[in-house]
Amino acid sequence: MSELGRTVEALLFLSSEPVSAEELEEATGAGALELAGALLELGEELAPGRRGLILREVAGGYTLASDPHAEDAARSLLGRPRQGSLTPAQLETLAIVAYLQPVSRPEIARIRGVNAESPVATLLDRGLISEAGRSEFGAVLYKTTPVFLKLFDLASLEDLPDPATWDPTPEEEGELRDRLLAAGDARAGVAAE
Amino acid sequence: MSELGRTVEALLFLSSEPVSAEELEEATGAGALELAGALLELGEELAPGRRGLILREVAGGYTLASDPHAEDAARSLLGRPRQGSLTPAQLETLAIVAYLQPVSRPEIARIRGVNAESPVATLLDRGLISEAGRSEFGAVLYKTTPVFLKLFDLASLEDLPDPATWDPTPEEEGELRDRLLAAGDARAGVAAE
Amino acid sequence: MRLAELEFDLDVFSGPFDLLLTLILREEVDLREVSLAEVVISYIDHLEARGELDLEATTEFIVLVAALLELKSRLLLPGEELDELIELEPGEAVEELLARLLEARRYREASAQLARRLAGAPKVRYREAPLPPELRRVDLEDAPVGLWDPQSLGRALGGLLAHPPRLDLSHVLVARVSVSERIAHLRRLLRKAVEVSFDDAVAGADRMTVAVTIFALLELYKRGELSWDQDEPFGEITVRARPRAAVGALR
Repeated sequence: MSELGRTVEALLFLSSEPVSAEELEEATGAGALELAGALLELGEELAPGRRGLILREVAGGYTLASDPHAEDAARSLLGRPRQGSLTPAQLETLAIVAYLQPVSRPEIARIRGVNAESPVATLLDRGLISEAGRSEFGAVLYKTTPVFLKLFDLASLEDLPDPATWDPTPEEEGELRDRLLAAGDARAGVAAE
Repeated sequence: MSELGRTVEALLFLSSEPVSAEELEEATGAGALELAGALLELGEELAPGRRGLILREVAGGYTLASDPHAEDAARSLLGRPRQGSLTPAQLETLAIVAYLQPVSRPEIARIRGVNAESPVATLLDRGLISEAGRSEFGAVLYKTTPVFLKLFDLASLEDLPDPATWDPTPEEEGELRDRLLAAGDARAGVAAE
Repeated sequence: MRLAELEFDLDVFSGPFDLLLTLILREEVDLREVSLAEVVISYIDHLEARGELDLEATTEFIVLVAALLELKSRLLLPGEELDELIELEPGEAVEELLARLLEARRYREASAQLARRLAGAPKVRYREAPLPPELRRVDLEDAPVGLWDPQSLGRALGGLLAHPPRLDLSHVLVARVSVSERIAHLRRLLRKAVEVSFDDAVAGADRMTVAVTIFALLELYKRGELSWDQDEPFGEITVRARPRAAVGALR
């Protein structure tokens, strides 16, 4: 294996976050072409099925991961499932942070309609979100982390689907509006009696 | 590479601590002899000079490490960005320690309105703060270090800028510590609603 | 199942819980006509059918129902109007409500999408290990003197001194008079006189304050600090301080 390939492997092993090609160039002093060659070489060495590790491209960079075939042994050794599953409250909080970042806890609470303290604390603990300064009112703001991108296998936040995809059709929206207006009228009718 | 060798490589990659032969046997379900063979195979694959990683036998078991030849590149990748800037959370935590020292982590958390574990750990790692005994309640207290003074170009703590310049409510009376705690409580109250 | 999606079939309302809540908050459904007991019983039925206790959802439910109970008890006090809480015109209220429902729906869909994405992500693990010690301690000692501006410390501290404006996120929990205030008030009166008439204790107070004073009275009774007599329904209530010794004996 080339010296550059070996250095890249070591860097990816040490870094807790995916490393971009630019960062690798800068750290190794290699040119773009040379580095692309080293990554290709490393990718072949660590192709699925060859070793215990595989090379992955995620979260805007390169990173090493364990081969899925070792999952049972890893669970047995580390004593925990690959990723503790997320509760609906945590997923919803994560979705709000992912789309609206940076966003504060009161804002999350407003959208969800309930206090967001516990899901925010868990997501922080698991490294899926992190602090991103403070709002003008002094509330801590949150953003998603590279761990989030890794866990959800996203190259970047741009890979998240446009939330407008889920907005109702104009017909559905009209129906909902009518339903609400009807509820209001019924209420007004009661009051008038 | 044998399937067992690959699994062992994956396990050593995932574990941040050395793993003993017994633990590896238990996790993989392999016999002692079989496992010794896999470790031998892995040791050859990861012999110094072959890859970016090397297999090390240390007290307590086996572990993967990056090849020392990559150390300069690693320092360049992982050292510099950390040196260059402080995150808002770290800066806030450092300011609290600087002005209130000695101060405990629970106090820092109360003032900031969020858990202070991660910024405190980073500031400790970077040598900007250090432990300064324990409070009457047994919490570890923190103070700033000489490195802190040097990096902010301060002759002594007396030279810290007067916070009155940035005080949003200068008319309020009371000790700085009490006012910071009160403001933190107020922010926490808003966030909890 | 999420609490918000739980379907209720009540006398005055049929549909998901979050719609019921929103309608109530916008006064589109009259809370006075909603049987909260029915809501609670439906929820317990749902829990039973499900066979397991989702602690998070149940906590959420208890908080919401408690808030609804408080709001309803205020509504039931004659003269206590909710006008100030409902500032929007009916048409505006519908648009506002619609916007909020759509927003909530958008992020519910987004979280479902994330859940699918998580389930479909490759079954790999990543290394979570600290940097080796020789790399961890960055050589800050070699960093230049004055790398950072001391003014940034003062600015950070100044930011921490700021008190946030009181953001009123919950119309339900607007407390204008607190039980602890009324406890202090009763204690003050009972320090001056051994016996106080309840009417005197709440002279000139609005109905909300009267109601909260009754809570304060119950609380002090529970703590053994006072007792009271009422000879006949709607009659005069005489509040009496308990001697200190008796209070001590009760503890």
